[in-house]
Amino acid sequence: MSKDVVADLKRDYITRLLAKGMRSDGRQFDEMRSLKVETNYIGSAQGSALVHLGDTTVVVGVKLILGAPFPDTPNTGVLTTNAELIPMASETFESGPPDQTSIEVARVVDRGIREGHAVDLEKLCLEPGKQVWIMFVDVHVLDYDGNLFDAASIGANAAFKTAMVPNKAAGLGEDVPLPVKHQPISITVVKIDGKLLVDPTHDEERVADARLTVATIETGNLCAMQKGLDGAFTLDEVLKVVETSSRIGAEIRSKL
Amino acid sequence: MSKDVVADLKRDYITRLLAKGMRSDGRQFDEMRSLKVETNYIGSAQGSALVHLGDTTVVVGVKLILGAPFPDTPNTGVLTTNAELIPMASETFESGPPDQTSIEVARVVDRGIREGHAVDLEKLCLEPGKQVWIMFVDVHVLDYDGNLFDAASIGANAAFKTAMVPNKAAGLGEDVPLPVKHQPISITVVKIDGKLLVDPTHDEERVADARLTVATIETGNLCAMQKGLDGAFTLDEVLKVVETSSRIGAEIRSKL
Amino acid sequence: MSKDVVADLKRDYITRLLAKGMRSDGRQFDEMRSLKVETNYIGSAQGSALVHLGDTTVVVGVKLILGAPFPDTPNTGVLTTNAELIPMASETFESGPPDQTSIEVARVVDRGIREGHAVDLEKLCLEPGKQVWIMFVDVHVLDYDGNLFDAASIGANAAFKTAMVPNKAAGLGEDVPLPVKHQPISITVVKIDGKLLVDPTHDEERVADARLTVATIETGNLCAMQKGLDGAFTLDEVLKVVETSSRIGAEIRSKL
Amino acid sequence: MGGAPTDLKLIDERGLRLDGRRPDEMRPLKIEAGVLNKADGSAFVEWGMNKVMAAVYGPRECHPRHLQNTERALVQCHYNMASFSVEDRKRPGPDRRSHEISKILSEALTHVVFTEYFPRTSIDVYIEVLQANAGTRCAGLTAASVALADAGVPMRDLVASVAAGKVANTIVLDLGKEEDNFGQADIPVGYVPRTDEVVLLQMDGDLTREEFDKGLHMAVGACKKVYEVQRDALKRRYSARAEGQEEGA
Amino acid sequence: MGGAPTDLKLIDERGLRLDGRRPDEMRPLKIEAGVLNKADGSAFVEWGMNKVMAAVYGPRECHPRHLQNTERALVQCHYNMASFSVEDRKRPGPDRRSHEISKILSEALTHVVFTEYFPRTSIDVYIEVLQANAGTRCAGLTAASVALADAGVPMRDLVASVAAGKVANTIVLDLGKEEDNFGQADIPVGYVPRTDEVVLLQMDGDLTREEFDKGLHMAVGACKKVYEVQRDALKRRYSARAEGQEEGA
Amino acid sequence: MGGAPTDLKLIDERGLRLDGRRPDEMRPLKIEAGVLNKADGSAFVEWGMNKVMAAVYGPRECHPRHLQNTERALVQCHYNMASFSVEDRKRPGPDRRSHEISKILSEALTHVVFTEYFPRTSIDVYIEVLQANAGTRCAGLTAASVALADAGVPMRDLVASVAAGKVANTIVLDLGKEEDNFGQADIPVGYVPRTDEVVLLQMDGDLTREEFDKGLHMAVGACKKVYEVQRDALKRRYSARAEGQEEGA
Repeated sequence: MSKDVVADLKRDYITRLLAKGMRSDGRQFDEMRSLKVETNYIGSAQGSALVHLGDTTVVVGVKLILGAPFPDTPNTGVLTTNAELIPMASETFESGPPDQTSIEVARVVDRGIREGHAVDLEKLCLEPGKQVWIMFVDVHVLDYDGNLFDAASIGANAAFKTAMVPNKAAGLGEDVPLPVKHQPISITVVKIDGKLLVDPTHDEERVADARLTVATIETGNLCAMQKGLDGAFTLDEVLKVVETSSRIGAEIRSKL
Repeated sequence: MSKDVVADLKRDYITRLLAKGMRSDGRQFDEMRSLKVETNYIGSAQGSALVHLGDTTVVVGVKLILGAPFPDTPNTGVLTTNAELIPMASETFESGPPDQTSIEVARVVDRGIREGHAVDLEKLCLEPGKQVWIMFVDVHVLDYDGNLFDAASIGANAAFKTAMVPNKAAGLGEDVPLPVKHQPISITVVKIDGKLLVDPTHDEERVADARLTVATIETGNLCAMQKGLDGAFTLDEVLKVVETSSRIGAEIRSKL
Repeated sequence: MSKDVVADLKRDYITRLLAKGMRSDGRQFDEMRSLKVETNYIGSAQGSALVHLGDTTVVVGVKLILGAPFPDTPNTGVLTTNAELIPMASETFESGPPDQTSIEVARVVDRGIREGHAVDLEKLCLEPGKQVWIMFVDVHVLDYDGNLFDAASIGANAAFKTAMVPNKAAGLGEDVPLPVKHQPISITVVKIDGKLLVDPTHDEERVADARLTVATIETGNLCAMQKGLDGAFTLDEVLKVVETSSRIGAEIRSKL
Repeated sequence: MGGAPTDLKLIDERGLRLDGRRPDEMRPLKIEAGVLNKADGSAFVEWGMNKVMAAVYGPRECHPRHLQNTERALVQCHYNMASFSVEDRKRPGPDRRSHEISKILSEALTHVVFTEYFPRTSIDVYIEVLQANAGTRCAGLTAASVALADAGVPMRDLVASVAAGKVANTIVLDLGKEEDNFGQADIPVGYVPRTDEVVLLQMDGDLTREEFDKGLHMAVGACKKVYEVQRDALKRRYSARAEGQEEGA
Repeated sequence: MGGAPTDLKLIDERGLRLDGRRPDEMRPLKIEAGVLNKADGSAFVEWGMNKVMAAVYGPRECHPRHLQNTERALVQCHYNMASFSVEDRKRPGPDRRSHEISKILSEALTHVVFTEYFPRTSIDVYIEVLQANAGTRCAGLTAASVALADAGVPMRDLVASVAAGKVANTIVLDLGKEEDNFGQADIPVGYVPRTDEVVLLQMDGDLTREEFDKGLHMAVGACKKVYEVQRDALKRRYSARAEGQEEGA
Repeated sequence: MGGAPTDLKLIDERGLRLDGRRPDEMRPLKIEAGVLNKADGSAFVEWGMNKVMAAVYGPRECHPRHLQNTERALVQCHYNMASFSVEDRKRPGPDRRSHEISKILSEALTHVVFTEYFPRTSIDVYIEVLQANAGTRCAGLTAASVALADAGVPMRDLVASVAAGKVANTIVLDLGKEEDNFGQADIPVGYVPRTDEVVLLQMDGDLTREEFDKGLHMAVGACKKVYEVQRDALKRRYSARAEGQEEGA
């Protein structure tokens, strides 16, 4: 059977269930999959988390390296986010330089962290214009069953909470906790046949019409958003997704 | 119809006209297409020109950035020329890193500017061995109907004439005009069926046997030359092309 | 005939000869091909050698450039080895960035030189932590008939013996000979049908089951080893190869 | 929303912005369709100090083959900034930002193209930013829609695009460069007027849900104005063509 | 064997190593098979402070086609270090060292896979080093063998792998990080217990032939212990599966 | 023509050049054909202090396929400088200069090869500069012609190549390294003696039309001498082969 036929059958199956108000794994439309987070998973990183979101597994590693700030922001540390969608994790990932999908994941995760001020980058400045901490957030996907945005966003926040600034190794005194400021959690919703489903599996992503990721912080304020896929949302749907994502984001945040 | 068949028909058509002394767009053999130049087209560049040469359109942008000189030329600014033959401009251009064609265009334009001393690079030195202006000449091709060499060469010279050295933004006093020295204009001739045609269209380039580009300055002296394509010139033809290119280059120069 | 069929025929021919104790070029199993080495072949390099090992030809060029040491080895010069398996040398080499084969050649040659202390890198330090000589060993393969490891290893050692440190051009006094310490020579053995053959030709490499390269120094000590290809060695075979390679390595060393 | 604090007063005491605009006022927008000779369709957009060219080739054979979809055309958008388009020279070629923008613009345009009419083909949309001054992805999407129509590609509707944002605690329309650099939030929106649908939506910064609601509606309202300018450009293009044909006849 | 001299006493007066091990003692090794959902087979190895994941896909169609072998499957191993796996952040993507390791691991695994059963296909083995602390190529080869078995790929036997080495003039087993950095030699060995064959062998440093002989035999002896841990992991995996099937039944 | 002014006297009071040559005198040229075993044809050129190797493979199947020409062979020249061929070490791999030279040499050679005899094939010409001392493109083109003939590729004629130039206001032949660095103009010429045609021509520097005319004719005249050396090399190669065959018989 060709890929297209398989996709059609999958779509039929999923939408028929949705019409009855059901998802193929038995979840409610607005229900996340089971979430397990193990922090300090990687000893060679300053902060890290192993995240299992359903059958999706990612490792997020945070490393801090001394370096120079950007000329236009001499007083702030540098944040760099990278996502490796390695072929280990899925038949659909290919080796080679980052493709548009992994770039989008990295940039959306980066935007949530940065705009939600997860880390107080100003406190990562050691000498204005000269020396700052460069913070690398590396997302390594080991097992891919959909919704990398949220798994990575959760993992990054969990890693930040337990990360240490390695002052000692740099001869700068004692290690101190990373200056965490906010906890921007992103929640992703897809639209299939007019239904809005939280935390899509890979199969759901494949048949989805549109996707919207919304990151919020503790205040309930929005800090980042990304619409994806070939479909569209009505304005009402957008606002409904924003409401749902904010609510579920708060629940997740309370558990971290 | 295969590409080769189309090329054969096109060649037949063009050569049959040439035999009657005619070009497909009605021009004389030694006639340039209509030329329109708009300078200061790009506000974010220190100098720029939009050039329409017939149906060929290029934008040339000149930017000056502070940097270090090459160790073996501590007293002169640095000139870097780049050509982007983007797929917007033609079905025959592909995306990706520069191919041999765009490299040749960039290098031939660069050679004309450099050897013809269009800009007095020594005046772009601020502190010998330490700090100079690095001048980037970027040729961006928007619409491609042949003869990029000349369109880009004309555009670069036009851009130089109106470019300003951005001293102010660098805290080095007032902006001053770019130190223009000569105006090396390149004129390109192709040979089809033994005929020599100035300023070829893309169709003419495609059926041409050989190509010769000659750049001259105000004194009538030659500063750069490049033969291309799979065919050959006799010595007499070379000298005839040199004569024609010098003459037409002078006409173009007088109009800039 | 398909490649596979040709390979099968070649294998048949080679193994049938081996069963009779013969190699297709008449050599003994433990016999190297004729070796010719011309040093100081490249005037633009500080040391160089043209090596003919049978029908395999490589040029090894050694260049010394001033630069900074690695932070974790502030007192030693830097050694960088590169191999270019250019398509000139064989139909089986492709152009483009180094593939796994050329990377393996470079790294195995490098390991021999480095671990065998061919050059006293500490004597290439000029100012600890600041300035050292960076030694580039470039292996350029012109004609490929197998066993690059040994041809390159021999060439590197020959080049070192005649290389000069270019103090004069750097304003550091007189040129002096490169501080050579040991002469680590690698000898490669392949296993075909249970037979162990020294210095394989390209045809022998193609039908070989396994390959083992052993580098030794004057003391008889081992400094580097690399097993390759899809086959295996018994422990006895490994020890036999080590013995053979040590013996032949010593013979080669005495001739350089 | 890099947002280093500055003395810059992004909104003055009269409630006007740095360039004198009211909060809900767009920068001047000019669109011209059919400006290139070689492309199947093209459009040039001048929007404030942005200059953006869009060109369309296709539907045409899809390379490489393994990307072909047997049921529909692939809309492949390529967003690129000319090296001289920004203050500091940009290295030629796509960076990570360009790749992301290309992806979301491709998705937004796919929604309005009748891709099912042209299975196995590619419709290539090239967007070249010649001069950049905030809002280039919206300008590019707006230009690309017109270029697709100019190329005669069958579409459900045009996509119109503009951003809302927040500066000095005020929700404003169509951020300028300083507002983008020192403002509090940016919400680029791509909108399909005929179906009342959002096909492009991003946000970054800090917004209450009420502010986002207001910004989204402000952007959508402005998209309808952008849409008028797009349609005008196409009308001018068609009448020019018609004249050309009459002259030719 | 970068080996700058140090005050580090790699072996103390009692003959014990930095981490208290005897010369012929391996670091603690744990293997778990079948840890990933998407891969056809997988294994996770914790070996001292190393964490290495291996996953197998295939036999599956071989891309690009010109790599296809009409007579057998291609075993393609891809060794990669996560950027956070080492002290200094590693740039993502393969470097020259990774390429070399991928090559020799592919060769070692090819020997034990019945590649002739699956002409024209590719069996892709991905090895991801999540935390590195000396010995990752041996850990990766050990994990890859288990992952191949977990994927149901027919094999002559498993490859077990461990390194011997020389520190403070003593032949020791399974070098730790400081021993690797400041020791005198390293001999990574890959071994097939059932056929008593060596499929991976490298060496660097300075060894007499006697020392090498001793190290090789020490490594081979330890490979047999690694092999037991591999088999235990697979047994646990099969019984877990069997239970799952009974439960499912 | 980088041309920083120097105290260097490029032409002395006797009218002789730095290396003692007269203005119209070439550096010593030696050519040997058939020097490589694996290539279908090869030639080695020592020209002054230049050492340049050329090798030819083909006509053979053209990869990638989309480059194939259904009516003729593709002559693909690959000019490359060894990293140790110049004073400062050159990074391995082609740079922009190499790409340009490869292009113009391919075009020059295409003119003399009977490409129409071998549709769909590729004739690959590899030029490796082992030691560079000004004039490597001419040396490479000269070597490539001989290598093509050695490979038995049917040709209209050989291309001979040499540069003229201008130093110290004098038109001279075959610039050496200092003359190239500090001279006033360089005119590399590729010439086909039998048809009296120019297939390679570049120029940079500053020349009156009269000077160019003189330089062009000087170069063409010298190409005829280069041609003799090329033919001698091939004659020696053929007689060596013939002897080899007799011996073999």
